[in-house]
Amino acid sequence: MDGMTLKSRLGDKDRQRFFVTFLGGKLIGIVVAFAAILGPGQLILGKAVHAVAPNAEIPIQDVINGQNTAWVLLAAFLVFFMQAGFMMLEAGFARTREVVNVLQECIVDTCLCALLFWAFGFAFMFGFGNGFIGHEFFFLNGAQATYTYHGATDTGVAFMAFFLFQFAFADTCSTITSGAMVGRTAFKGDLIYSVAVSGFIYPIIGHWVWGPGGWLQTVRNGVWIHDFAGSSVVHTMGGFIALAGAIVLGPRLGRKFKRDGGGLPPGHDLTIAAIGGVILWFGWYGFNPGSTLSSFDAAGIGRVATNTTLAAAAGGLAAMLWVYPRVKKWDMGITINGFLGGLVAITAPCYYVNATAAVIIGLVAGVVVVLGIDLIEHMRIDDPIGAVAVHGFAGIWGTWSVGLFSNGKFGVPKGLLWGGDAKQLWSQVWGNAVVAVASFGAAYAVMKVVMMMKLLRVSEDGELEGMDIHEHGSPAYHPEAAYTGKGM
Amino acid sequence: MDGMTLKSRLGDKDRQRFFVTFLGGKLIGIVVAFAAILGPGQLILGKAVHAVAPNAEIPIQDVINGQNTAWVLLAAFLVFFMQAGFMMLEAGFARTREVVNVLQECIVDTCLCALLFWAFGFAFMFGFGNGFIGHEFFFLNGAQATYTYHGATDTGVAFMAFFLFQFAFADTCSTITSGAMVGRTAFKGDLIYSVAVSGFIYPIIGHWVWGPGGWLQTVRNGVWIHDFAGSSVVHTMGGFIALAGAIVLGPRLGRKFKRDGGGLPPGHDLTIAAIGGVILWFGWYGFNPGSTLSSFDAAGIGRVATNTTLAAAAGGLAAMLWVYPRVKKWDMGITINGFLGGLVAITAPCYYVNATAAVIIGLVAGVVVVLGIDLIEHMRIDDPIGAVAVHGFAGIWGTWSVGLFSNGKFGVPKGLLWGGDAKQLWSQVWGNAVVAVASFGAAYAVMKVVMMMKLLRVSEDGELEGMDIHEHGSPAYHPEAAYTGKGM
Amino acid sequence: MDGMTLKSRLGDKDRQRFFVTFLGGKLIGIVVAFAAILGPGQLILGKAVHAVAPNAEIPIQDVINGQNTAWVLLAAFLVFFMQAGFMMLEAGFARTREVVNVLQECIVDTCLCALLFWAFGFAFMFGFGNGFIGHEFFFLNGAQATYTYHGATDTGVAFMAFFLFQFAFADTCSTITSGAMVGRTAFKGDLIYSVAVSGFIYPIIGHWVWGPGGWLQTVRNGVWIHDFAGSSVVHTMGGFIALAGAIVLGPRLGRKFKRDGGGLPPGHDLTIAAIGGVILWFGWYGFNPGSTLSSFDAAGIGRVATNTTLAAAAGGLAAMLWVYPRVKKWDMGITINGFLGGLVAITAPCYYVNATAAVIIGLVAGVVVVLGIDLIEHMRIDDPIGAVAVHGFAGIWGTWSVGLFSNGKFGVPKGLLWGGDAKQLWSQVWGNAVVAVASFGAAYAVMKVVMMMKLLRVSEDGELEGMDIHEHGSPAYHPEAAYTGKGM
Amino acid sequence: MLELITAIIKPHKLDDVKEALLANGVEGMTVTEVRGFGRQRGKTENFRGSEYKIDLIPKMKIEIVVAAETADHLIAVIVEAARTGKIGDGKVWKMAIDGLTRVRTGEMGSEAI
Amino acid sequence: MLELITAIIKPHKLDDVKEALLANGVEGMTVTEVRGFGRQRGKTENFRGSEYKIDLIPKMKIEIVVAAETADHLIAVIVEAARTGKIGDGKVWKMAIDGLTRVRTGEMGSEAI
Amino acid sequence: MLELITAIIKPHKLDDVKEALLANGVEGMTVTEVRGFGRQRGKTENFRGSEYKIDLIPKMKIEIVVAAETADHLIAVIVEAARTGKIGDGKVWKMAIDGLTRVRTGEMGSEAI
Ligand SMILES: Nc1ncnc2c1ncn2[C@@H]1O[C@H](COP(=O)(O)OP(=O)(O)O)[C@@H](O)[C@H]1O
Ligand SMILES: Nc1ncnc2c1ncn2[C@@H]1O[C@H](COP(=O)(O)OP(=O)(O)O)[C@@H](O)[C@H]1O
Ligand SMILES: Nc1ncnc2c1ncn2[C@@H]1O[C@H](COP(=O)(O)OP(=O)(O)O)[C@@H](O)[C@H]1O
Repeated sequence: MDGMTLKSRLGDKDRQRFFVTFLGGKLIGIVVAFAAILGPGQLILGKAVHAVAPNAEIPIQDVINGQNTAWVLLAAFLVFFMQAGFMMLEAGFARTREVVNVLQECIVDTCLCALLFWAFGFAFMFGFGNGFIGHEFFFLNGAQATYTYHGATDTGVAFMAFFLFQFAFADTCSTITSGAMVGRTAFKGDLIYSVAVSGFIYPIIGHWVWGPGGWLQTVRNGVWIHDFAGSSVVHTMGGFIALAGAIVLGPRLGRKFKRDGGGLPPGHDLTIAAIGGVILWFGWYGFNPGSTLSSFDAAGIGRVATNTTLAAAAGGLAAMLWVYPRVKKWDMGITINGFLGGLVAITAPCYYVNATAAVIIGLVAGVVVVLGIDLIEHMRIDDPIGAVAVHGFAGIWGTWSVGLFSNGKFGVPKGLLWGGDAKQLWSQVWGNAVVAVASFGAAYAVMKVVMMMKLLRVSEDGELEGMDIHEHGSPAYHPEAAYTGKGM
Repeated sequence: MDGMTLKSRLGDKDRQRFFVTFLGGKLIGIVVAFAAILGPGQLILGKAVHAVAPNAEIPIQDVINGQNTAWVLLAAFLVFFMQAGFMMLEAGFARTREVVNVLQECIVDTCLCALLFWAFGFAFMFGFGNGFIGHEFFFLNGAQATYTYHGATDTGVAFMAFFLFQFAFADTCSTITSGAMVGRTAFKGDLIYSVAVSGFIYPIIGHWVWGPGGWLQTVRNGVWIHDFAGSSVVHTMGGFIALAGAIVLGPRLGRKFKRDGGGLPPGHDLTIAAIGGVILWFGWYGFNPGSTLSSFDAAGIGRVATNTTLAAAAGGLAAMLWVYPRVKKWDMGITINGFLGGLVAITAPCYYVNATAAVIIGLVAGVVVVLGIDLIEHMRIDDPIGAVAVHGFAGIWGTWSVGLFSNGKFGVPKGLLWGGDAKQLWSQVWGNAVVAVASFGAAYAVMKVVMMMKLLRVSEDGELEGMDIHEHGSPAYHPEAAYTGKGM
Repeated sequence: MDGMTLKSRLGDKDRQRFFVTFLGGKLIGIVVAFAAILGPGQLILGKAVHAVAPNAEIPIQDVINGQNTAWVLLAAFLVFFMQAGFMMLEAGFARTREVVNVLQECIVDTCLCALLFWAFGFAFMFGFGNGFIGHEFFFLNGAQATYTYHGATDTGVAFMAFFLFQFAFADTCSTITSGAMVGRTAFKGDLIYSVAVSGFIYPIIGHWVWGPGGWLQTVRNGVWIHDFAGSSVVHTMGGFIALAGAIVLGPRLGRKFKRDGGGLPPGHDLTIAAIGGVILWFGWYGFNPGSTLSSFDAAGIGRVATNTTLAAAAGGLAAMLWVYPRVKKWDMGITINGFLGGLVAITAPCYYVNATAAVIIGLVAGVVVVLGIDLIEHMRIDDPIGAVAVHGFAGIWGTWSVGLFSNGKFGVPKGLLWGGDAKQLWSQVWGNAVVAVASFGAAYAVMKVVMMMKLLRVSEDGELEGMDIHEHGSPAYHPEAAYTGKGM
Repeated sequence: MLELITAIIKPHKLDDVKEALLANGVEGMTVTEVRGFGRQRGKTENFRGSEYKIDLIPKMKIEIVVAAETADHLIAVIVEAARTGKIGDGKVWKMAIDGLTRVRTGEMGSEAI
Repeated sequence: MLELITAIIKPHKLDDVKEALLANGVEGMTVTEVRGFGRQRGKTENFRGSEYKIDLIPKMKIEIVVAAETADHLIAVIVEAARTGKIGDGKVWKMAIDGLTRVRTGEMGSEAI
Repeated sequence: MLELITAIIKPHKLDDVKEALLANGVEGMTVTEVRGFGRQRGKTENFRGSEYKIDLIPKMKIEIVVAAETADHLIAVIVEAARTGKIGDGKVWKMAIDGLTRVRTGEMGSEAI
């Protein structure tokens, strides 16, 4: 290898993934600058704080752990940032009088979710236990240096970084729910069901698919559901919990449905909603590429990121074009829902499919979202944000699409449409159905109980006055604050 | 240690932070934790999935590829996020009745651009072909592991990550255009010209400067235009396409120009505009530092990021102070345009100059933007966002500034003002002029044709009613949604 | 090389970019793909540009420097993005007539701060000099490849990346100030005091704690204040400068305080404020985890990120629940202030404490913020954003909490509540008090002088008309722009 | 003879009042967002943990130009549709107008309603 | 004698009407954003892929206090400037006012216009 | 007999006027954000480095229904509270109203004020 030019080396396909060799001869020592990894406690010292022993060794594992951890943390930050996107999308699509409520719910759900996931959610989901539930790592006790799926596979990701990434996912699931329940959910009810969703439903059902030893990974002779970043675990689940909530709550007062001569009340601020949508797209770059858990998988993160983009683009265009003949206008709301549907759908297959498949998956998802919104409206369910269609239905489609479009090169057998057999598809359908049914059922029970406790739905007067003033004591906008010392 | 399985190693707490040892004598092997790079298909397994063979080797190239790819992807995400910034800036500077239009154009242009760049834009720009156009990688076919400039230089960046980064750049160029055409462009016309811009004009002209074998790199005896991150390729081009669009469209109805006793109508929401501007600045940290394509170039990315900051800061202050004597007020709109001008200008030279030069380049850019806006207004061209001045004119200045201020240490000869000769400067001027003239010419032709097809400009009635209702069927704001079930 | 201490190695300039050597024995060859690190000047070439010499060596230091630099830069970008968060929070909490003023101040302060920090701020703070002030690196002259705390500890972070990170911190401090001075500060006065804060007060006092050889690191026999990411340096300081400003300015005209039968005027746009708050939380993931200066410290960055999250969550809930009995409403404004308080508090201890401590620190911080706001209101000080309570008081609490909760494993002795002695706590209290008193004193003097020059407070007419029109010539919102060519 | 009826009502009663008026032959109306107080004398909101009193509460103002002879009936219709029986329900008043013109056609008087 | 002229017009006609009034000697006016319907009876918008009907369309309300003798002329001026001939052009009406005061000076009656 | 007093004032004078009216026995009012010009004839703003003239300046419109006998006194109260002596202070006018109803109770006439 010596003596070869860079060019020849790089041009040589067989060597593109070359490994540095240390063949023969004695290697005396490789000295590594440890300074950077000895923690910043020392960084503020005005003097030298330590010396590296001679013959220090290369912490290759540290390079890997550091890089993976940084990648996963940055992805976690992006997923966290999706909260801002959800808040803007939901607030923008809501009516003026329920805006503070939407915002405050998202903020408080995030706070709750963090504490619950720390206390036991993470333990239920990613602790080892049985196929149904984990019971390790309560309050992050017993954590190791890196998360290893109970010794099965070292992610190379520092334990608490892995925790944060998974918290951000849990948080997303709980936020999706609130979107379908906008405008009539009492805040106390929101607190209660959020505890159930973030603390129990999401982590337990999530354990089945993603936890070490979850039962959905062991059924069906090794052909189990593959859900790369959560079309099922996060989105189908979020969407079906949302559906349960919207059904139990019933529609907002005065909400007339399409078949009764009414329709969805328009969002109060489409600027905020559109920016929120784009922030969600941006955050999805943490959601999907971050789910490799490793930036060493360079081809993988590139593929995931590009597939994510193409599906979103295709979904947005498909939804817009699908409704154009109907309304003869270029509807922005549906375009946003469409690209979000594309993002939801590609979330499961993003790692396993090629770009062409990503485009097709996105196109179909855009249409699924439109039809899904129509269906929900037809069923007289009041979902102000479209959470059920965007997350629930596109999540189903996305999970199935793994079985249809997997190109067989990345750990999942070839999909049906690329000439594979239907086994994987059925596993996807089955696994997704389990998730959907279980989450809907559990959420329906929880919501019903909270409803019966008279805590889920705000009083009629409160709803007419508006959630913001009734529950939070303040409208979102005080334009008169322009002129006077206080509210007018 | 050799011969141990990954599992046993990781299960052993005492070794959790193990260092690869190279103890005297022969190094038989370096065991690498491959787990992280084997893809996440396995991560959901409830059992150990593989053991590392003894004698595995260190994939140094993988460290490099992983790190570069992660860097470029994160940069691509930031550049993508600039869409949110552009949307907010453009929407905020627009009038209330054209806000949805602005937002929807940006969203749909992004969707279109992704699909076009995948289908052929990337092939035209970064595929090998001839000096004028590339024709490799249609639909990303024939992609290699990393992008290598046809074997010339391995970027160490996974192919699809490189694609995504370049898509985000293309998207920026197309979004700039829409800014100057706000308020009177029919949506169908927008779709058509966007296909031309994203699919053909940007990638083909871009190929000349950045593509493998582009002709602007070979003229003038090796002293070719250096445009580090796109003052010419993205911004001058975007600005001049915008100029062509604004000229062909003509001004908005009722728009009176300064010399006719009128002036630019004020933006409807400066809060949104200001935040959008800051988001653009933030996104620029992907644009410029990401263009190193490598985080190994630690000094380089630090220098680029700092230069970017200093030029923006100088541009904002310069613009604000330049207009202060005129209006006797601290004008926020011009401050935003000013720092954006600084960012545009530093985009070409950010790698090649030192901090002092960055400050000077920014100061000049701030003034260029103000004078440019005045000039465009004087020419009775209606550019609601200032796209021509900010991107077009500051882009020219930035491209030239490489020839003036390059410090000679980073691959470009010393600039004229630091004692170098004028050769590089002339190459910058020449190359930039080619880009400006070619993009203006091509865009002018396209716009004219679409205009003649009666698709570019909305009807008079539609314009008076407002683009939002006429083209998109909905205003941006529904404050009345506070009070009633539906729109009032 | 073996046997050399880290210090001597890093102090030796000739070796700063050292390559690990493989002396003794035969090194057969490790070929490294240099392409990626040779800068992008070459990337646009259509031909091979260089070949790697045989026997090239592994630049392990480059791997480390590249990774640390990328980490710190990305963190710096996130911290920069906090400007958008601050702008939204401050603008949203302000009254309609002072919104442009708030936004423009943040933008211009950022511009000013960048130029000042480049010119001398960084030199004062991070240059070597004496215990009181540094005087190296004016205009970034004399910069080395990486920042090394005057040779004490090589951060492995490229110099200009370290600069950018620290600039973003300085910028934060200056922005906090403006929050308490909203609505009545003349723009000229803002410019003047900002120069004092960003250029002198912050860097000089910051030098004492974080600069190489700062005096607060040497007092008290080696048990000095530990402030990981700036509860004291950035937040206490920012909060107390803000306090000085608010006191010197006096309240806004017509502002009646609680005990006089009035209260804080409500913010004009809580949507914008809430999103701004969440953006701040997001940006804090740069602030705290970035302060490790290294992503090699995988466990460290994970711990810091998770602690940051838990403290924020606890702070938000605590504040909301604390005020619930009082107002019988779920107050969103206080929830936002509460989680921000949690973030401020955890900033000092985030590296040194475990998750349980983080939750406790956050809970207490949430209450501190509420009581702090009450206290400031009771003292008839008009702080429209709550900067003093959130940054000043929670910053004090956070700094103290290191001495209470440090778990003793990460470079700081065990905290009092975990069974340690009180020495560290007293150092924290003492160091924090020095910072608070010094910054308050210096700022008070500066503000008083500017006030006496009649430049700090806007005229009564200007204040009644509103800062936006009076100082900036434009209101933030032009809804009438919906209907007419120009402003109505 | 024409009268201008002005009604100040609770915002969420707008739909009801509108429908009642349409059902009673009213063919046009103009609506404005206003704020006001009467016996209701404001209410309490809270911001960042403190309560404060707002005097002026959001209301909707409806204006309709009608033939004088239908005015009293329509006022009764409005009052019925807008009433919740709680404080803050609002006021309705009428004033004589001297002339009305439809812009589109130039028609005048009751033709123009 | 003074009259108050109230005109409801299409928003984009505001500039034209304003200029016409200025050209006819009017020295002051007050403008309010309102919503309304008349013969136009609302129109169709769409949101997230579905159409819905909005009854109340944005209009501008112009109020001017003028000397009684110029009122009819000014109404004609407004009607001409505001007319597009399409549905939704609006209405203009006038009412007698009993007294006018300029706040700055305390002048009363037609002095105060 | 009842009168409707309409006052156009500077926005920042709203609090003062409101308090003065309350102090003089007024028990209800309705406030609208409006824009207008009179002698003041607009002013200059700037945007992105250029000045432009705006004709219509933000004002507040206050409407109060009062007993006819108190009207002139209350107009004087408003004028005094709203005056700054600078251009743009606004106008106050009154008109007779033919009937007033309180929605909550259906009371009519001056009972309903
Ligand atoms: N005297 C008045 N003049 C003008 N508007 C009034 C007057 N009194 C009440 N209003 C308007 O009517 C609204 C409702 O009045 P309120 O006194 O609360 O109702 P009620 O006492 O009839 O239950 C107020 O918000 C205000 O806008
Ligand atoms: N009877 C009415 N009373 C009050 N306002 C009315 C009435 N009729 C119409 N308007 C106002 O005039 C506007 C235009 O009326 P419209 O009937 O559409 O115009 P036209 O029929 O004259 O073409 C409406 O939006 C509404 O604000
Ligand atoms: N003739 C008018 N008709 C209706 N409103 C008027 C008239 N003249 C003035 N106004 C209103 O009064 C406000 C203040 O008028 P302006 O002429 O500036 O005050 P003044 O001349 O009394 O100092 C204007 O902004 C406008 O809203």
